[in-house]
Amino acid sequence: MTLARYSLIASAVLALAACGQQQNTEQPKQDPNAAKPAADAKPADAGGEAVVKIGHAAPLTGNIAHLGKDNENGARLAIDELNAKGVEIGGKKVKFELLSEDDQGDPKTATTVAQRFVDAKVAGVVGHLNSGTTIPAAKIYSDAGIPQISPSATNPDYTKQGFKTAFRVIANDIAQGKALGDFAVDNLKAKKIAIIDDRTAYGQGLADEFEKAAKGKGAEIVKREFTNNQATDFMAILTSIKGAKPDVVFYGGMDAQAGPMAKQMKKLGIAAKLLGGDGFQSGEFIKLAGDAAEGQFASQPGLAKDKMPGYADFNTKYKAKFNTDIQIYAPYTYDATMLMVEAMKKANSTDSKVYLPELAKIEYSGVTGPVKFDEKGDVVGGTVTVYQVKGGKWEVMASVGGAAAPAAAAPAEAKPAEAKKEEKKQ
Amino acid sequence: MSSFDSMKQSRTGALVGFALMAVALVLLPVLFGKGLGNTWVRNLDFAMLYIMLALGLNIVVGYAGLLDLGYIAFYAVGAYLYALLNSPHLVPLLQGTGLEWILGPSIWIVIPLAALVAGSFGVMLGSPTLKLRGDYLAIVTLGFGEIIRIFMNNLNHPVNLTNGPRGITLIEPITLFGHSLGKPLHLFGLEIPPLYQYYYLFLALTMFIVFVSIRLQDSRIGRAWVAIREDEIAANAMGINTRNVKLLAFAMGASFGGVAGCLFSSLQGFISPESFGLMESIIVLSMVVLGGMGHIPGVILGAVILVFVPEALRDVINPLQNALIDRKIISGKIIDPEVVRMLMFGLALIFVMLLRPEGLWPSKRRRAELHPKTDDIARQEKDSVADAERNHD
Amino acid sequence: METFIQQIVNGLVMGSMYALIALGYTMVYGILSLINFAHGEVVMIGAMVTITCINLVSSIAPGLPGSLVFTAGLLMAIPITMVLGFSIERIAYRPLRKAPRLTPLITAIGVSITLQQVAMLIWGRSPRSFPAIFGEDAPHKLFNLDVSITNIQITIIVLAILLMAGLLIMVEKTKLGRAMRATSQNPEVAGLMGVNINTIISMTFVLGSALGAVAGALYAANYSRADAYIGFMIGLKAFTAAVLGGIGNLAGAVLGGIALGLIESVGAGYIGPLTNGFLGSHYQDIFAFAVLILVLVFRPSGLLGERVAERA
Amino acid sequence: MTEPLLEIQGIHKRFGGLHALNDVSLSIKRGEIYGLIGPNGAGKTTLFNVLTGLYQPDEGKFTFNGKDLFRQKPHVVVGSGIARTFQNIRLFANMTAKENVMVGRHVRSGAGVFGAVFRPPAAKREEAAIHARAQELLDYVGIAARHNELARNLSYGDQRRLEIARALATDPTLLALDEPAAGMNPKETDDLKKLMEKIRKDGVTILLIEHDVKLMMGLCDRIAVLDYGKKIAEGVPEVVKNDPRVIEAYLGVAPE
Repeated sequence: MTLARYSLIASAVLALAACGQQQNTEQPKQDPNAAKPAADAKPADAGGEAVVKIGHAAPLTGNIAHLGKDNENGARLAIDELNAKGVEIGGKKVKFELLSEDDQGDPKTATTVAQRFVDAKVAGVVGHLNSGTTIPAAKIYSDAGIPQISPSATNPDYTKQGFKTAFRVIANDIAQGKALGDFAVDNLKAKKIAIIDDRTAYGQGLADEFEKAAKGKGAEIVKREFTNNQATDFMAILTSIKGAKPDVVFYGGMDAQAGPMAKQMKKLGIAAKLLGGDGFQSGEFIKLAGDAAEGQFASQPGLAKDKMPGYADFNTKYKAKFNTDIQIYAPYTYDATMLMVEAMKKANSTDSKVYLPELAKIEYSGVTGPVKFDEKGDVVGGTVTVYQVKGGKWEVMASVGGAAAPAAAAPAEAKPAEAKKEEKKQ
Repeated sequence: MSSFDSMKQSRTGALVGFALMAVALVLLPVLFGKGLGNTWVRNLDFAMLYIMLALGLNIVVGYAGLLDLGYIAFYAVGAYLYALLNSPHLVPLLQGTGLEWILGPSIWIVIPLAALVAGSFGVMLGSPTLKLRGDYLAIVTLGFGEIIRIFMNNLNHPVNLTNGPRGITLIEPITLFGHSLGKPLHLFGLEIPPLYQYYYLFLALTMFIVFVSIRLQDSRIGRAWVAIREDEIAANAMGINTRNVKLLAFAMGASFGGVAGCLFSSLQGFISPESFGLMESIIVLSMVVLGGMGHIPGVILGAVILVFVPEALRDVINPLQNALIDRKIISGKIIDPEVVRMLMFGLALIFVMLLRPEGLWPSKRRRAELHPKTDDIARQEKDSVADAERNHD
Repeated sequence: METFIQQIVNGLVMGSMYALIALGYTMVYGILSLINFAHGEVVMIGAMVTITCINLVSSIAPGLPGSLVFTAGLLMAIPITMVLGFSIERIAYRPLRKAPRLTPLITAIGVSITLQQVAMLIWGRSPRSFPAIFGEDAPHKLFNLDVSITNIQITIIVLAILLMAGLLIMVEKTKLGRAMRATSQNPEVAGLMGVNINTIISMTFVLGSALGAVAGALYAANYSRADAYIGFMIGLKAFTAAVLGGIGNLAGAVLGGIALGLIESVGAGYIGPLTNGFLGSHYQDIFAFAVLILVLVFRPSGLLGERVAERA
Repeated sequence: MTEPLLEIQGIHKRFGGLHALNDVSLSIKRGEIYGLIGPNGAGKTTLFNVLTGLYQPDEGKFTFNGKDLFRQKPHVVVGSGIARTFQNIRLFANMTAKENVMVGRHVRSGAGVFGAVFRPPAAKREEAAIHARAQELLDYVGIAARHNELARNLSYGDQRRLEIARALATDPTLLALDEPAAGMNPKETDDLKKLMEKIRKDGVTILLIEHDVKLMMGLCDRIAVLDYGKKIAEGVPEVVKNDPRVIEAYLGVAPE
């Protein structure tokens, strides 16, 4: 018994020692005052080059690991290109290094990861993927004065916390919900709408914004129902929706639910179209819904890919490098990384204190289109593209909002994306 | 008898031991911070939180023998209580009600309040259910835990109390003697960063909870809990009001959870219902079971292992796998460390129960109990169950 | 009115599946007084294996009729879950039969988590879609009303009734059934009378798992998907159904399953209007828990729970 | 004539179809040793459980020491001064002998969580008194030397004694013993008898169930006989012994 106890302690100590070592090789030892702005870190000299670290965080494990990896690839592509081209900042050649961490899509883990970046004295962070992780991590970056650009967190609260360091290059839920609301009323001529959400931060946020927009346009919300992100049976709520005879059913949630939902609507003989956000604008939805997918609508923030200014080029480079297809947000992480470095160049410093003001007022033309931040850190301008399933494939239907929409009273709109896929299921 | 008794036998030895331990605990974050980075100081903070949780659950499961699968609900109650009182979230709701004064209370009020409120939830949950037999109790507490989570996820309507799934942001750090733990503290020419301050605060509260646990264990109440666990019918027949004493265990355990929740909320600055799922309850249960039910040092060990090992694994597994993938040594689907981690919890529960039900570091009593030389226990339990059933019909 | 009838139909379909799964819980509980927490995961494995097998069969022999392919999938899934159920009992519960009650309950939770994670290792975390072997599952109109029911849903109800009737007959009429009843009444006496208790307990797990596999397969077919997470919630609800009907009582499990399906369906449909919008369908999952708690607190023997009282 | 210490009237207890106690009345006087005998299944233990609150009787009256204890919970019954032992020993097997007795003091002490944690002087005194009293009682029943053994490891006879000590720790006015001599050898039985006499001498009334008729006859002041849930006789041992109904009950059911 005692023996077991000791060997256990011993192995724990070994494990600790092992990771201590590992970390030491990867990063300079640091003083305990890690809460000091990482900007204090002077770029280490590496053979005449200054090494600047940029952090990237996303769930690299779990049910949306594929999206996380995609994000990481986007950032990696940007870093490699920058290094290949050679960037000079403050009169010195700079070599960028990407530190990628797995936040597991879990709020608590995200703060641990954020702390690791602060420890490692990164100059900036691209991430996180989910809103639930981006929000708590933002506090740590803000305390340390490290700029953070999320490629995919769409919860409006992220930029509402008042942190000077928080930015995103994607339209938030307000923008997408509004665009979808406009689309439902203007394009689909819906008068009676039923709304379902999956009680996740993403689904609920999107559905609330959609409801506001649709009501603003004069549509009637005939039912508001709810499910959860692990449910498969929607018969009860769909039956009560059926009784209300809506023209359109809006679902704020992910493809894993939207697919069966479309099927069950068909089983119940509900003729109304299903409409939703980027949560189910995916191949998975078509797979799960089968025939029932036909004719349903979902949006993706941003321009249609073929309308993105640099998409074709980016796509080629991405495929060549990673030998896989782009999932969703890689262009956004790519842009986020590029424009962060752009700000450093403009400020002529990799010190986050110095380049942060430049970042806030940057105007950058990226793969996903022009990027500019408003005073809160949200991206200005942009579009939401609505797709429809036709012949088993998503086809572009319309681009709403942003520059395309004169009625954009909403702060901007945006760029694609969204992220949400959220929640680690348990 | 508890292993703490052996300490009493040599007072000086114990004092020296305590002093060494105290110094080690004070220096620990410095060692971790210098050697491994502040991330590990943060991990230390979390270890303290989980120790508090595990000790709270230990009172319920370890001492009183009641399997509570919804324990994390009390953690959530504490966390939400702190968050609501220390964030701007309630401001619009309270405007004009004359109740604004409840916001931003002192930590001296909010922590006891969290203990009290969580404890009341414990009583609320326990009073209708405690007469149920062990396995029913387990599943009912599980249900209660989920109900509380579902309510937190949905109480943004009709009154926005919890902000629903989007959680509560901008939670203020704890302020102690006019100093906010969110800012570095300058003391005797040393600068103590927030994470360290949190560690010392958490350590102090953990110590207090350990102290309370030890004191309870060696008391009239603690003996009553053990007696109930051993044989509820006999305990009742010896004059113990089993219902009240069990409720007390629920309340005490819950109040520890409430305190931990408070601290979690303050450290994170953001909470949302997804942090309080069933899996968290099971993780805390795993800590108690792995370490040794009913034995304070064991439970602490269990919590420390289950906080640190996954963190250490992430330092090893992820980079390793990523390196292998990058070099195209392996490809395609890789083993997901998150799955490995959960698998670890699952297997730990099974194999600890099968091979070493008393846990890694058991109390002497548990060891005796779980390796019976005869079938006495099983027989007695059966009798007591039969009696209880009859009695409750 | 049509809406209400539709809700009843929905409830019956869901309830039939709960009932099949609840039988597994109730049989094990009747004999061992153990909540087999892992039963939900057995159902999930049954669903996943069925999907895999159907894909396999479809790729080897395309063009077979849907019902044949489905049967083939079931015939693979059932033995696999039987072996699984048998092993769970052997490995995780049998060694603990004399341990304090808490112990097997904790291993049961461990088994549940482990199976879920193993399923994720095998099938990944994303949902698997159920192949479209039945072609278009077009809804029929019921009684000429605007109430729909599909072939799969009809199959679910019919198959569930057949299986449940078969089980009840088996337990009442066969030698194995008598031995099971005897063991559940009093294992010691049953042992003295020459019943091999271990065999009976194993058989109970095997039978329950087979029913679970069928339920899992039907579930996957009905919702055209399954993933590693489905087992937990459906297991919990089926357990609730078993408790509602009176745990240990087979007919009770069936009744409880159907009752719970109806409560959930009607509840989710009408809670909004009934509470004037204060509560909505987001509280759908609470019904099961609320029923569970209320039954356990006020009528622990359930609707038909004679047996618990007798056993005391 | 003094008030009876314990009095029950017309007690009924049914389990489903089984009428386990049928209109049982009896009264126990202060200071006596009162025996309860009857063939197997006569309802002795059921009555015992009713008297100690473990079973709730269906109807009847139950007063003890001037208090109404009808359908009271066991801990209330204990608090009123009735303590019991169990036929199949039910000690807290993994607590030490002394801890077992200390648990018995629960009902006569009051420290709560605050007292336990902060140990104010009053709580300290109480705890010390609990320790002292527990040790004293172990000594009283003659197992003081084994105070630190786990109850499970005690010999059978010592476990019986420990159960008595634990019951005495509740300061009972009436001590109810359920077959305390079961499984004991003659020497142990004899010791037990002496112990019971000592307890009675110290002012505790005793209610006793026992199969050992010889022991009962020699020890009890009065005896009641139960058969099929009914009291068929009551009185001093000599009278009961010769009661034809008693003889019939015993011979008819279980000739000894």
